[in-house]
Amino acid sequence: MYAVEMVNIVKKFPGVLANDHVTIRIKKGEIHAIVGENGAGKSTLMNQLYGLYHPDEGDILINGQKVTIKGPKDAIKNGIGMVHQHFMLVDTLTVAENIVLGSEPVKGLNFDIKEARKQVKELSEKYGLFVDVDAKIEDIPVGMQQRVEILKTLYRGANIIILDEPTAVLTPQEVEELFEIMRKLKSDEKTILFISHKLHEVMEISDRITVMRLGKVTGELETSKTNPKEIARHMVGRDVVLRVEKAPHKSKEKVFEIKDLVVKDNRGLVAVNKVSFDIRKGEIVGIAGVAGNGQTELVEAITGLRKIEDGKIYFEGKDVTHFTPKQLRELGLAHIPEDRLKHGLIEEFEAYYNVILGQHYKPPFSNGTFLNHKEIFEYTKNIMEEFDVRPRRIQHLGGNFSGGNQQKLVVGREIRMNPKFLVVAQPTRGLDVGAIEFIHKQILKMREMDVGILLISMELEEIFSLSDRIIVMYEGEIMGEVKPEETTVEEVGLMMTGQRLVEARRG
Amino acid sequence: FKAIMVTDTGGLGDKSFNDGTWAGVKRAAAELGIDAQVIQSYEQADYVSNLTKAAQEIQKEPDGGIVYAVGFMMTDALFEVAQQFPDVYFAGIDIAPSSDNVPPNVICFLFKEQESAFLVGYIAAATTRANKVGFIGGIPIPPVERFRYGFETGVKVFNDLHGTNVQIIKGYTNQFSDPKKGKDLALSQFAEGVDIIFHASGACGNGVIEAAKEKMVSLVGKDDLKSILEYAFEKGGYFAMGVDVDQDYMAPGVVLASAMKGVDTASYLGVKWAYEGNWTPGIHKLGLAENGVRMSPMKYTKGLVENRTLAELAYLVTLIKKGILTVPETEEALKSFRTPNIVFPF
Amino acid sequence: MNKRFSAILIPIISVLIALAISTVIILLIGKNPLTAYSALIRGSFGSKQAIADTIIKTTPLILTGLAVGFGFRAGVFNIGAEGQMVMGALIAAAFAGNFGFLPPIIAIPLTILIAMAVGAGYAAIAGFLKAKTGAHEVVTTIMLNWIATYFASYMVTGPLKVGSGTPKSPEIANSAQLPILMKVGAIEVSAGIIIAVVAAIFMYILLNKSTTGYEIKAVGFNPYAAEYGGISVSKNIILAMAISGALAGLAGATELMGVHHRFLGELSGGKGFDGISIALIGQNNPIGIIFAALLIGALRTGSNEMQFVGVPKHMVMIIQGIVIFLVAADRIVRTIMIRKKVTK
Amino acid sequence: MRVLEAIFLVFINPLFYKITLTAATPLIFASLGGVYSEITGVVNIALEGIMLMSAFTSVVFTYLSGNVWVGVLMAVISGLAFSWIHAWGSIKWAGNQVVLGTALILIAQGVTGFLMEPIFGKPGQTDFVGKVEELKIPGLSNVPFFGKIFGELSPFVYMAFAAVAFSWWLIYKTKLGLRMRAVGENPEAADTLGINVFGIRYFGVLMSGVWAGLAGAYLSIGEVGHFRELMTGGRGFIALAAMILGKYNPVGAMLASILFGASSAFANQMQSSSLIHVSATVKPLFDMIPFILTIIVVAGFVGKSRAPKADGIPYEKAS
Ligand SMILES: Nc1ncnc2c1ncn2[C@@H]1O[C@H](COP(=O)(O)OP(=O)(O)OP(=O)(O)O)[C@@H](O)[C@H]1O
Ligand SMILES: Nc1ncnc2c1ncn2[C@@H]1O[C@H](COP(=O)(O)OP(=O)(O)OP(=O)(O)O)[C@@H](O)[C@H]1O
Ligand SMILES: [Mg+2]
Ligand SMILES: [Mg+2]
Repeated sequence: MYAVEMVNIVKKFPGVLANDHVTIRIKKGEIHAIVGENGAGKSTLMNQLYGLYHPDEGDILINGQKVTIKGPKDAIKNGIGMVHQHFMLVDTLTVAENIVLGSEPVKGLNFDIKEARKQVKELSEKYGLFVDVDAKIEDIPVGMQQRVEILKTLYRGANIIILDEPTAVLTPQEVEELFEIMRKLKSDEKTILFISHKLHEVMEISDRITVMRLGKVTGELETSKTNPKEIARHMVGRDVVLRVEKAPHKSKEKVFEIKDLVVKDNRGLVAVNKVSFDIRKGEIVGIAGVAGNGQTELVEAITGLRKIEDGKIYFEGKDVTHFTPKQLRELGLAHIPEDRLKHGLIEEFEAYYNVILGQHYKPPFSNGTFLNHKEIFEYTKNIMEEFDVRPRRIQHLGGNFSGGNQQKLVVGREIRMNPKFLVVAQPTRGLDVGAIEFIHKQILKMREMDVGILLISMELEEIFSLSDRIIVMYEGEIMGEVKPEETTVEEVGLMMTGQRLVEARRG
Repeated sequence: FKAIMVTDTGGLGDKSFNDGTWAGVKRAAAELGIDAQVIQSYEQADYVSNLTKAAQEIQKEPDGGIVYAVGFMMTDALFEVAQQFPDVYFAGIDIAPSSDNVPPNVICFLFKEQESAFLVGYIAAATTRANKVGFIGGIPIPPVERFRYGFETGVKVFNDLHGTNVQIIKGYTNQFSDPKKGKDLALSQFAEGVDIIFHASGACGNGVIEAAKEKMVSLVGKDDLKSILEYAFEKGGYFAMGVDVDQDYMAPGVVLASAMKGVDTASYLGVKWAYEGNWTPGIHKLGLAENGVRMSPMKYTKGLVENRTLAELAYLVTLIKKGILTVPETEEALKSFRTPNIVFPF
Repeated sequence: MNKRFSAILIPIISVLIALAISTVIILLIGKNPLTAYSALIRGSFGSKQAIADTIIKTTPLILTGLAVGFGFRAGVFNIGAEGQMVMGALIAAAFAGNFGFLPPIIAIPLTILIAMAVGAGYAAIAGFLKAKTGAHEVVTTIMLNWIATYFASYMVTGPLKVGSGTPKSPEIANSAQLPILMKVGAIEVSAGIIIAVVAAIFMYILLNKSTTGYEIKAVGFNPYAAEYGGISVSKNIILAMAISGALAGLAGATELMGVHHRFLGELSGGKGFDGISIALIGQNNPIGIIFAALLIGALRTGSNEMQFVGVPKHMVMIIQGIVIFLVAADRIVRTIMIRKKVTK
Repeated sequence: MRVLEAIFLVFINPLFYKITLTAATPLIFASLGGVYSEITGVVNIALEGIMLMSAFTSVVFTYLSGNVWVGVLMAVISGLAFSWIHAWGSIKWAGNQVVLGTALILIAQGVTGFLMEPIFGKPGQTDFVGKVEELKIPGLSNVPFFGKIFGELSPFVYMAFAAVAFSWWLIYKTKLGLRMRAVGENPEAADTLGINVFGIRYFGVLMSGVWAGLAGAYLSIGEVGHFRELMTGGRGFIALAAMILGKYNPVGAMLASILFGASSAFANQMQSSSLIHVSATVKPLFDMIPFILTIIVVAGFVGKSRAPKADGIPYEKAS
């Protein structure tokens, strides 16, 4: 018995065949993973199941019955719920309001907020999905936002739940929690469609796997009978190196140092509390930590985007504490930001203007007054070539690139600045394995070139495989500093939850 | 023969010089059996081109015609265009040339607004029981200001002749088209203790009149002419004074009097003179003596004013007509104005 | 459909639809639509005089359109072009009255410069408040418009008043008046139109070729990314408002120096507001703005001619309104065009 | 210090408060209209035009029927109809909302001017056609001070405040209000929950027509009893500012409107004060007070007012 069957689905976008006769069958009560490169057509397929897009050809069957899904309303009626790749939450409303939105409990003429809170609380307890019902979405961390999204589907009584890349923004702990929830849902007879780029997650949680590539299904696998290597080959069409090799770090010369740094967050609370560390030439220092423990503020302070309350920052020995982003860039700082749409890119700018952001006023791109478009175009072509940005069109608008390609554009821009010091935050969020491999290689190349690198990532795997030293942050403070080869994921994990290194070592 | 009138941006429906001019032109046209047409201006930049087009239309007529430029805003445009078309008659209403040598094809009609305003000022001073009267102007442009000079002079003369101390509160709406603004300003003046307000503020004045009516009706408790007049006779009340035309009809019993301006008379005369070839170019200032301005007949409210006051007023009118009493026309003249020695013959 | 092609076609079809709608109204008031429309065309392009009129009306509209359009490109909604235009012209008039001793080569640029500087400064108030306190520029510029109106009214009925007629400032010195390109009777077309076109070219270069334009656009599109890229957000917001205000001030200057030769109470006459629709019809593109201004300018000029055949001026406001409406909701027009094609 | 004395006298004068209320009333209605439209994500710069249309219709129908309440009703209906055009252009056809708004203002000015002659036989302004009577509260008028303020007030004033209370309830306490706010902030999210984004936006814009319609009716048959071309005098724009100043919240918009009403009442009262003697030419400067005050308030005390995230952006469904 299949809960969902999508048969011979074809979906075209102008110039793109996003789904090319895709057939996928999901058994009732299973966790079914869908994997594939960026742009393979996974989200498009799911959006059709949820009624956001309409297939050009093909049929959708729910519990064996052929259905037409005209819009989300129909999907909800058919017991389908979806957690979108980009969250669909109303920032200014509370958690409870977001969850009940569209099928609100009422009392007389009034919206019954009490009842809403009660129901949400019950549901949240039943599935162990902890949320703060009265908090506004804009004030809660992404992990909780994710739980809100899941609660939204449960509140509507969904039996078929689509999770489109739910783990891309979660910490390992949160991923574990999510899996716990998914198992609970599964034991509750719910069917789950799970999209992820992380093969180990897929291996851990799914029952079956559908692999997509270039709009087509390239493989249907039983999880228990396959391995990551095989999946990756189906996805990318070649073997992928998932482990990186690097020579040990040697240099002793400090390139960057912060001392007793204090920074506040948007609400005016201390987010970074007396943090000190340094970074040497050709060294990658990784900062591990659960999101919301001051990493974002730390990066913003270091790169001149946030006011520094107290403490000092030195760049090659020079005090740069209150420097503007421009001054810091002049000295040789580059920054791959965690939120590429907020800081990294100007969506309305063409690729060629995005590529010069930060150096736009300097030769050869400008003579101080006028831009030199010839140089800019040439430069952009080179970067797109070197970093394999697709489509290879310099006039393509920043916002129209896929996420992976946006990231490549930003990485290319910052690396080609020839920095002395590089701040890299969440560099591979939402990217497929091929792209991750590529970006990791680029970061290591910078290390070879003696650039000091600060890496912030919630992916412990990424931190472990790239860093020379690992610093763990918790509630704005440093819990300890370790070398990857001298520690374990468990130890770092303990520090991420607030135990100091000594305590963690003690067990 | 044809008469074409070009309005200023206020356009028809201003209940003031545009409407008045058009009424006079139409009357003349009907009497003389000629064509009359009106062109409304959308913005300042239209004046020159509309006047030019009008003059060109006239040139097409075998026996010529006259172009009217209405409103002080068109001063410059009128003289520029008139020079280009010496064979076309031009008449300016409320237009004061900057120099005295007006081209031979141009007549400018100006009004001695101050003279009619003097009369209503005198009535106001005689009628107020609060010893405070108000003036509300639109934008302080010359005609508005002339109304004020006259009103202030009327009050002053009454004070001087009768030993009273009636004060004047003055305000401006700074525009002519928002009745609510006029109403709010009038209510503010009433709140300051004023009981009669004279307005020279275009459509804002509708609001002034409405404010007076509202206050009055609330005092009287009834909204019919008889009750209002009975109450007012006994205890006074709140009044407005109209401008340009007889505004009695807007709130019978509440509009005490109006300072009227005979724009239609002027425009009527202009067409007639041009048609009959009886053309005297230059500036024509029309005052009480020329029947260019007057006070409304006070159809409803005459009974509220003492007979003696009306008689005094009639006498003052003769003094003004004879030129014995000159109502100030400028701020300076107002400042230096001293009430002459007037002895009423009764 | 070709993008450039439809950018031209849509306004044209919008005009045709608007005319179709107003045909009904004209018939209802018992006039002949054909006479009315031939008057409209005759009045806007039919003679030397008509063309002169159209140019005169188009000039300030181009400049206010550029002012608002520049603001939009920089992410600010400058609803205050009206006030900036008034202030620029007013202060320039106050100075230029005394420029008789200067030769035109100095007096003209100087007067322009004053108007632009005042417009810029006045707009920069709103820019500064937005950058420093977050005060919304729509609120502040609306307020500044009123302040400018009342201030101007005060100046021309008070300190700057001359003569006994129109509230007006003294005539500016001859040497500060713009040279005349074309004279048809009393109608004088000044070099203002050249200034407007140059301003459009300037805006094009500034926005598309210069580093400053790059920074201003970056801030307008995404202030966070701009800041990240080392661009000062508050400096550029103020600068963008100032440039927008300078263009509005320039509109005041051309009206002052090329048309009225003195400051008059109604000098702006809503042209600052017209700038909003012109900017958006022209898609905030300098060349587009020139044509949008020409469209509105021609409609207004033609409307005066329509009055000679008995169609009141309000009719033209309605036509203009419908045209602007249809250009804004261009999909209506596109849908109609596609349907036409299908049925063919 | 005569000026201080004059200011003091203004504040103890009950009529100052009454004029404040009546000056604020049209702004409250209109800014409320703005709130409804903009929280659902549609910029409504057309308020000025809607008000003008309704001011006109209410006078026309009062004139034709002889009953002011018919006029009020028709003002609301014409507000609905006129805002429907805005909704149609900006929601159905995804047009640029700001341009559509300016177009509608122009159309309103044209249509009202154009219809004067055929309906009333003369252009410019109508005669007095009738006015909504003030509400007299019997005992109240004898109460010192407050009696002077509330003893006789136009029912519109009470309606305005009732409308604010109603709107606050509707927007923050009902399911519809929740959906309105959701749609203005994130229409995609609302759409994925099966909410009819277009429907909600239509509702918001149409309601803005209702309120702006009442604002227009108040200006004509509520206050002066006749219609005059362009009689709204830019209040639509001031209401827009009040809405932003009030942070897109009905209560905030009301407070901003009152601030504005109070400062213009203050300016009027000061220019009418017999204690301070200023020359006539300086009087225009008094009219700047409300605008300067507003700038000071918005810059000094209010700070950032955040528009709903999707405000002004047409929502387009994917296919
Ligand atoms: N509005 C648009 N106009 C033109 N091209 C677009 C548009 N939107 C998306 N694209 C194109 O679609 C492709 C992918 O878009 P999308 O954001 O769906 O990527 P994706 O497949 O999710 O990839 P990733 O995971 O890397 O983000 C890109 O090649 C982009 O150029
Ligand atoms: N709205 C759109 N307009 C045009 N093209 C689109 C649109 N959405 C998706 N596409 C195209 O469809 C392709 C499939 O995109 P889709 O988002 O389904 O990929 P995906 O497999 O979900 O990728 P990712 O892993 O990055 O999420 C993209 O490459 C893009 O070219
Ligand atoms: Mg996807
Ligand atoms: Mg994607």
